[in-house]
Amino acid sequence: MLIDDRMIQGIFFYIFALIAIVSAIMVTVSRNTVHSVFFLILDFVSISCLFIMSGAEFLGMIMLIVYVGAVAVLFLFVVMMLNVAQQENEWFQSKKSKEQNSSHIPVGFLISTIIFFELIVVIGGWKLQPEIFSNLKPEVMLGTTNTHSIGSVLYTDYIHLFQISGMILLVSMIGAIVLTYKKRVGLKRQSYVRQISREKISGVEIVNVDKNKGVKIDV
Amino acid sequence: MFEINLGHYLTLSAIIFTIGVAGIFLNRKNIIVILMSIELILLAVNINLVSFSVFLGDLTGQIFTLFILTVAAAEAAIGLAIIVVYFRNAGTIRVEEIDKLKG
Amino acid sequence: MNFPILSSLILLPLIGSFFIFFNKSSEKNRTIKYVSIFITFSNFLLALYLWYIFDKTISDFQFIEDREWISGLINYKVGIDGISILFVVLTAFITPLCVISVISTIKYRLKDFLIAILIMESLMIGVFCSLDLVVFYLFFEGGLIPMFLIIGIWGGERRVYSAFKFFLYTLLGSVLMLVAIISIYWIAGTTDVQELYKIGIDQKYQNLLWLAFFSSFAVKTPMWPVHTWLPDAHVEAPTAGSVLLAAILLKMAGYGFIRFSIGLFPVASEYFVPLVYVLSIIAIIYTSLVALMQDDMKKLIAYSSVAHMGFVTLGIFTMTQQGIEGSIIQMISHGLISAALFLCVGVIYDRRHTRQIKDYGGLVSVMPKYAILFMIFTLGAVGLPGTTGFVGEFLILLGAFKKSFIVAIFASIGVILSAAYMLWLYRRVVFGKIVNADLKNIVDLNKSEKIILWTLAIPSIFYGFYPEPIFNTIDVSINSLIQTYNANLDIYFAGKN
Amino acid sequence: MEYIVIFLPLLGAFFSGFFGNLIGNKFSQILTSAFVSISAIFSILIFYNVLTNNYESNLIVAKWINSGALNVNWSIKIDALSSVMLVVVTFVSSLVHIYSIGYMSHDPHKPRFMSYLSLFTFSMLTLVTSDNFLQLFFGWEGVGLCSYFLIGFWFKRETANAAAIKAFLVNRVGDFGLALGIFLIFYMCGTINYDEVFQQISTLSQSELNFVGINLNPINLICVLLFIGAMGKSAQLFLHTWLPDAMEGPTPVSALIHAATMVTAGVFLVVRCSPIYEYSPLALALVTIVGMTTALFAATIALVQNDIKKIIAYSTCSQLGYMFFAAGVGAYNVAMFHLFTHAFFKALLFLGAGSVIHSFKDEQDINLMGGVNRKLPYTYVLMLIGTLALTGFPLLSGFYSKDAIIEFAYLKGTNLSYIAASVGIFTALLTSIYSWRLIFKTFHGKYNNPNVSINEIHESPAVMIIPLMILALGSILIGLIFKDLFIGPDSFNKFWKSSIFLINPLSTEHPPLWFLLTTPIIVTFSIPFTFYIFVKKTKIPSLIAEANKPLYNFFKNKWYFDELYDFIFVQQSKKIGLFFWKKIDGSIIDKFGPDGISLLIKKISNKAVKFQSGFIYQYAFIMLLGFSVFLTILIIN
Amino acid sequence: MENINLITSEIFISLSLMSLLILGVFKNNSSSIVYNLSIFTLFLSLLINLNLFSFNNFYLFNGAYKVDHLSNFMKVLIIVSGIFVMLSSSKYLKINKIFKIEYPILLLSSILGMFIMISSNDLIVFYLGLELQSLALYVLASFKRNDQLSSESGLKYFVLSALSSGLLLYGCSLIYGFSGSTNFDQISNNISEVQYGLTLGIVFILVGLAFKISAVPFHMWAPDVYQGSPTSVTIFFAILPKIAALSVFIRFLYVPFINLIDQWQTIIIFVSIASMVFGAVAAIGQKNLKRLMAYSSISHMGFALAGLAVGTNEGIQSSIIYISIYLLMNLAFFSCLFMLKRNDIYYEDLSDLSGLSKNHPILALCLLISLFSLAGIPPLAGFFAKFYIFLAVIKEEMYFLAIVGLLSTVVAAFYYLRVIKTIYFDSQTEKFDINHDIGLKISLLVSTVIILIYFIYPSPLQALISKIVIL
Repeated sequence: MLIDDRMIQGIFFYIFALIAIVSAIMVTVSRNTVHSVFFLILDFVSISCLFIMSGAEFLGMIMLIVYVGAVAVLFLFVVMMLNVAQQENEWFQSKKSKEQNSSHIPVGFLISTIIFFELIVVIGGWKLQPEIFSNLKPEVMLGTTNTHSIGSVLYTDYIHLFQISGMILLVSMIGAIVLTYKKRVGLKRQSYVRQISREKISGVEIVNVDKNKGVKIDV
Repeated sequence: MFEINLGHYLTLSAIIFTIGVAGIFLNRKNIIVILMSIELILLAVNINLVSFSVFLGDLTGQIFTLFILTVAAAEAAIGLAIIVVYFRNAGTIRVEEIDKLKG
Repeated sequence: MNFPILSSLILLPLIGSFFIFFNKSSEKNRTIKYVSIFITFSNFLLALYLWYIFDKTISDFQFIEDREWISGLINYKVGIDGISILFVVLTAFITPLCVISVISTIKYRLKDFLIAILIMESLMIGVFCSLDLVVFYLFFEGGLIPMFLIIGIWGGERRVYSAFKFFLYTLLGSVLMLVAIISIYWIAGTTDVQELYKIGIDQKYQNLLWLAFFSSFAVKTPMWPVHTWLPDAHVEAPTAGSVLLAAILLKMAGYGFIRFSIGLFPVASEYFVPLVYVLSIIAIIYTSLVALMQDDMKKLIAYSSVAHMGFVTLGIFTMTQQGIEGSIIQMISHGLISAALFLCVGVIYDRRHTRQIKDYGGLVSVMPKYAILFMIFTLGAVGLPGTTGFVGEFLILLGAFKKSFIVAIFASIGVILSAAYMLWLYRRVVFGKIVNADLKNIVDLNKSEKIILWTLAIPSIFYGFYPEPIFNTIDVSINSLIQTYNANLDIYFAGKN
Repeated sequence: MEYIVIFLPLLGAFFSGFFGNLIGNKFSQILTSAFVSISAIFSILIFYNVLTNNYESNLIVAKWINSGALNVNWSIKIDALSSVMLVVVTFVSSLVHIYSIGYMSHDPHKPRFMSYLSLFTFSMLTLVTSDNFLQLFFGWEGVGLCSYFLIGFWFKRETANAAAIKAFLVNRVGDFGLALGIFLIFYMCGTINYDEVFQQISTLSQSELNFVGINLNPINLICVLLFIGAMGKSAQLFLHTWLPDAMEGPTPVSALIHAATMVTAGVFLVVRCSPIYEYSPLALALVTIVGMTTALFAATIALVQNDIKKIIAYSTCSQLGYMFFAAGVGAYNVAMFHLFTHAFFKALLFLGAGSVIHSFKDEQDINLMGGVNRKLPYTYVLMLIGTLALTGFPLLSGFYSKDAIIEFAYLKGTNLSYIAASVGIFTALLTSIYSWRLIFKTFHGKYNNPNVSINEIHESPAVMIIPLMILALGSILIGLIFKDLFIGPDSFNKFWKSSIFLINPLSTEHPPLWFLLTTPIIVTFSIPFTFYIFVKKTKIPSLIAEANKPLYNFFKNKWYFDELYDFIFVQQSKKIGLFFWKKIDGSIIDKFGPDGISLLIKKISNKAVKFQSGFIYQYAFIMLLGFSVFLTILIIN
Repeated sequence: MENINLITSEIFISLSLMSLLILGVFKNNSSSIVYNLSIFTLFLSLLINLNLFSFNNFYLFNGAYKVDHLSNFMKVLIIVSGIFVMLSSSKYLKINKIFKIEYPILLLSSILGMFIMISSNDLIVFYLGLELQSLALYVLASFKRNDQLSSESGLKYFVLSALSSGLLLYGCSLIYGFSGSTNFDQISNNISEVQYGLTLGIVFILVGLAFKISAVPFHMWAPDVYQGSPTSVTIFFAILPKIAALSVFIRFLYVPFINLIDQWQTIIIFVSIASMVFGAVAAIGQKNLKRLMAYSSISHMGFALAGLAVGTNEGIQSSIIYISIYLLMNLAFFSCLFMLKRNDIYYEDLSDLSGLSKNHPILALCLLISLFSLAGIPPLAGFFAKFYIFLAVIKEEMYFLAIVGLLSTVVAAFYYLRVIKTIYFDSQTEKFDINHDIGLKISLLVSTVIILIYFIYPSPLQALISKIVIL
């Protein structure tokens, strides 16, 4: 067989990985922030494909839904709203002074490369340790889907985490509202309470109108 | 080389992580790009966790990823909110101009 | 011990300071004045009573109070022996005088000053009583706070610089001591001084520990070359501050040398004797020469303090009975005399607001009483026989001579120099014609100044002629100290051979 | 009785010093004089007691310093030596007290003056009655202090103040030696009480001592050190510079302190320590050499001085030299005898000079005097007696003592002693010349003073003259009366007993007659000679001076000692002090110590704060930098 | 659930948090009520926690959550400081017009997050707790949303904190990958040999934790954020997250990775020394008091870490004592800062303190005590904090650390003295308001008095903490 499953998997892995890496780079270097966001979305998509490929389908899908559907769109929204898409400077270059560039880019790259190689060294040191497996709980139930097994532990063993994450979301909600919500003056809003509790008697008001003065009806 | 094993995934994650890191401190554009770089870092973490989880046959990693996703979303929301607030006050979100506090 | 007399000595001023703190602060409020005088004076009486009931025939610590403090680690332990009692009495003696001086001279924030002095007294008595290294350190360092404020708030023009220099310098010196104290705790298992005397400290640690303690005491003493804070601090401090500083604060270091350096680290002390000698000699001669050239009175006296304390360190490290007893007497004498000299400067400073020697001259014609007292103290500082200064210096030199001729010779040169700078000072300030017209209207000592100065003059002369009470008190303790010291050395050298 | 002798003067000093204003000038003068006089009477009684009953006692007044092996008491030791000193001190002192009543009549600070005088008397008494070296040292410094006070008594005069300090400091230098000597004694003997020390000396003389890397005989060293002290107090060569300057003080002070009593303390010390000195021929030789050199040297200076008091001061210096070389040749009793007689005639001379000065309204330059022998008859006669006694005119007291010194030096029979004897004779000649020069220039010749008209000159009051008369009587008679007692062949058995110790008894032979006659003849013949050149042909001295200009200036400027000392010690220590202060304290210790460090920390701080640039990317960068450093550390590990 | 009563306080806080939210939304102008009720909530949960004090080593949720003496004590510490923080800052909030219902709710949720952190025995729980508290803090930092400085500080804190938690997560993933578990105890079981992955993971996580307690070199945010945030938030920043992060530090280093102590000890020592020195040095030129306190807290955290670096129970206990006393000192200092108000404007510059002692002697005295205590001068409490640390450090013969630490104390003393100098030696300026509310006064008084009299009998705290035995 010329092309076996593994090889196909390998090829796809490389494709997605390449897309992911390139788009990750593009996220940071694009001149236009909107492009950055798009590259970010592309990144997410390719990674979620990788997830699905490696058997974590649920997470792959969630990634698409949460990240692409919500987070990236949020980014896009903010970028658009603030109208800060177009950048004046390219790459990593500073607008303020050219001297700053001369040192920080090489040094920055150097540091990143160091970190990168150290990570690689470490990862190379990973090996399966048999005693780890002996300690693992048999959580992956054979014959069930990934989603199903996740669901079954999520709502049992990890229910407290679920609750906590709920709290986190609540906090983020409160936070986002308290920070950005502005009560604008002069804006007419709907008041359900008033609408509902309105009674017949108060519906009509009789006003004495002075001559040539008019009536102010805005309440 | 087409044999895909954990190392490949981890390397990919390391690359993305490094890009994210570099994106944060090399960036001279606007703060939203930094935020996106952070998302990249989280993405790298997720790759790590998921691949470990898959290769160890243990679900904890995936659960962890799930919560990281949640938190990342919440974080993004708050972060963007703060950026908006800052923009309202300062009229800019260029990283080079956020230096009122220093010394 | 039924009645915790030492703790009462320590606490009484503290309570007094609380009382004053909660009193209304106003210029007319006389209560705080009376209270502070009353408190310090009764503390003095208490100290005298303590001296009276103190058993002079035994070398052990007496009036020991031992309470759990930091549980399992450190006990609050106080007690006195023949060495400490004198310093306690000295402290209790000087403080009321400071209070009186403050009351009559300080015009603003009197209340705060009184509080500072009272707290200072507590801490200083605590230093001399404590029988635990940590407790000692606590009191030792705590004294920095009130002193810093005293210099800083009521000081002269460069008070900030001086206060900072004083504080940081001494703090820097004593942090190493803290390390050493903690090390001792782990090496010996206790910081109880009495226990430590018994079990001793392993010789291999002694040198480093000694150096750590030395760094603190040397700064506080102060020894050359870490003396430069002292002139600045003295010059800028208000009179009462200088008095406290010179009379008591510096003594803490001398006391520490005797109690800790010699008591705990005999081998190291013996080892470092040359170092101490060299530094002391330099201090004596060097600072005497520097003092000669000063044009600021307080600075001159401050430098002379350095020289006098050089004698003290020299005497302590002779490890002879004469040397150590001489050092103690020298400390007491310096406590009385330098305090008085600073007061003397303070007296004219209050009137003329300058400390420059060249602004004075011929004071004797307008301030005869002042001239007499100033002369007495000048002579005391010179070390004239018949003053305590002589007894101290003589014994120190005698002790030093036993150890090393050269050292004694150099130190004796310091005696000559001290006469030179003190008499020259006196001549320029008091003698001569009145050149400066402003001085013509200067008034002589008022009542409180007279009381203070005479109170200082009388003991410094009395104990110069009849120092027996002092010898009587310290003799047994020092004898046993030296015996233990020599015994330790013998053990060490026996082990070495 | 001893207590009264010692403490009455102190009491007087106390009352007059602290309550002088309260009890009034007159009363304090009378009080102190009375107290000292009583004390003098009692001390004469004691002396008599010693003389007749061989009375000796040692009273312990109180403990003083009691530290370990060192046990020192306040004590009153009476023996022959101290009884002699008691008499000298109290007697002269009482006369000076009385004299001062007159002399200081115009001074506003009389009680203070009297108090000082009494205090001095007290100190001197403690010095001489001590039974240990420490109390001696106390008295030693005590008299130094009183001398300081009294020299600087006229505090408004800058010169007086300078002289006072100089006196104190030079004495301190001497005391430095004395103190070291005491330390060494304690070091060797373990005690500093005379009796105990003296007992151990003979055993010590065998031992050796490593001093500053040199092996020495401890006895020699002790003696030399003690002698340095004596040199300081007795104004011997090298440490003499203070004495002439000390004449800034009131004249009674000069008489009491700088002639009769204090300056002789050095001699007293050497005599007191005769049990030590006897074991140290080396030290004795040194004493002789210094003594004779001083005698000669001071005499040369006295020749050319113009200040009446300075001449007498140098003369004192010179006479002290005599005493020392007497002691140096082993004739301690002769030294004491000269001390005894000298006290009288030198006090007489000083007080007489004081009387002259008083009459001349505080004029001291003898060039501005002259021709007043009629105006001041008593003073003139009294001064004449003093001068005769000083120069050793036969049958006056100076004759007995001074000639005895020269004789004993001769009899000692060593090379050194021969030299000493000849120097003694030559100095006697010089002494005679300058003394008579003084007399002639002051009382004879023309009246030279432009400030005070001759008619204003009048004799001093009786209160000043009477003490002078007593002293003059003493100057005349003392030598004759006490000659046998002090220096007679069996004076040691009869009088001195154990207070003076001799290894080899003094030679009882008589020197040849020519030798005996040399001095009196020289002295006698120098009188007309001097009269001739200073009164008749007044040009001659100046011609001589012109001819030997360098030598004259050398003498005139006191051998340039002051300048030398000033240059070597005073200027240098000031320079060094300034250097230490500004350069080392200021520019090195502070600059590199506290100030330097704090400056450094501030600089670092500014650098550190620069990191805090406010830029997010920089913060992130530093975080990651630190992070990567940690990673690297771990990986390398 | 078997031991659900052990997390009563967490549950109580979350419930009351939500009900307070409802109350606040539906009732107009209910800020005060919500604020007071949340203080009350904290108080109740304090009582609950005190009740739990005797429980030790109880596990919940499959070992993911742990209740022991450490967690109980730290929670009590957090609640107490939370109560005092809230008590002291209400007036400040009112005057700065940020007295909204969200404020106490966010505080509560942050505290809840800290609780979770403290009790966490699992990486995921720990992460979620951390995020919960951080998210609330992001918002709080920029709570004064019309103020550029406040929002800038929020922004900086957010970006850097997100970065640090990214790193931390990466570390978590590595640890998970190399040990196969996220549970601390299991990790400890699974580690058989030293692996780069694990040590690297430790470093990653340490970065995150060090960031939270603002240790050098992860401190960069602290000065800016302290300065820019509203003071009421700064005091919160200065105290609470540090307590939480420190307990996680202890838990994280000493439970799963105690066997790797050789690996991380160097790093902790380095961080500790760097923090002590940098904090001391950099603070010298500061003019803004809040900024100054930021550097001061950096330095203090260096000391707390020094205790952790020792690797013994004494070390841990000394760190805990340190943080407890640190809490008091900061509380005292910031309470004083809240009093620097003139005509409804708060002052926070060093120069504003000039001559304070003449106008407000008592306030000045409190500042004096807290500053000297911060400088570690005996006999104030701050000295004992350092004393315990050095006691532990020297026991292990880490002299270098001890000496560097003490020398940095001297340098640090310099800037504390500078503040004191301004208060006491400089000429006086206008008076400040004296109409402080009772809560502020209480918190100032309590903290100052404890600092002052701590030395009389330091044993109780020590006895309490000596129960905390991790190893």
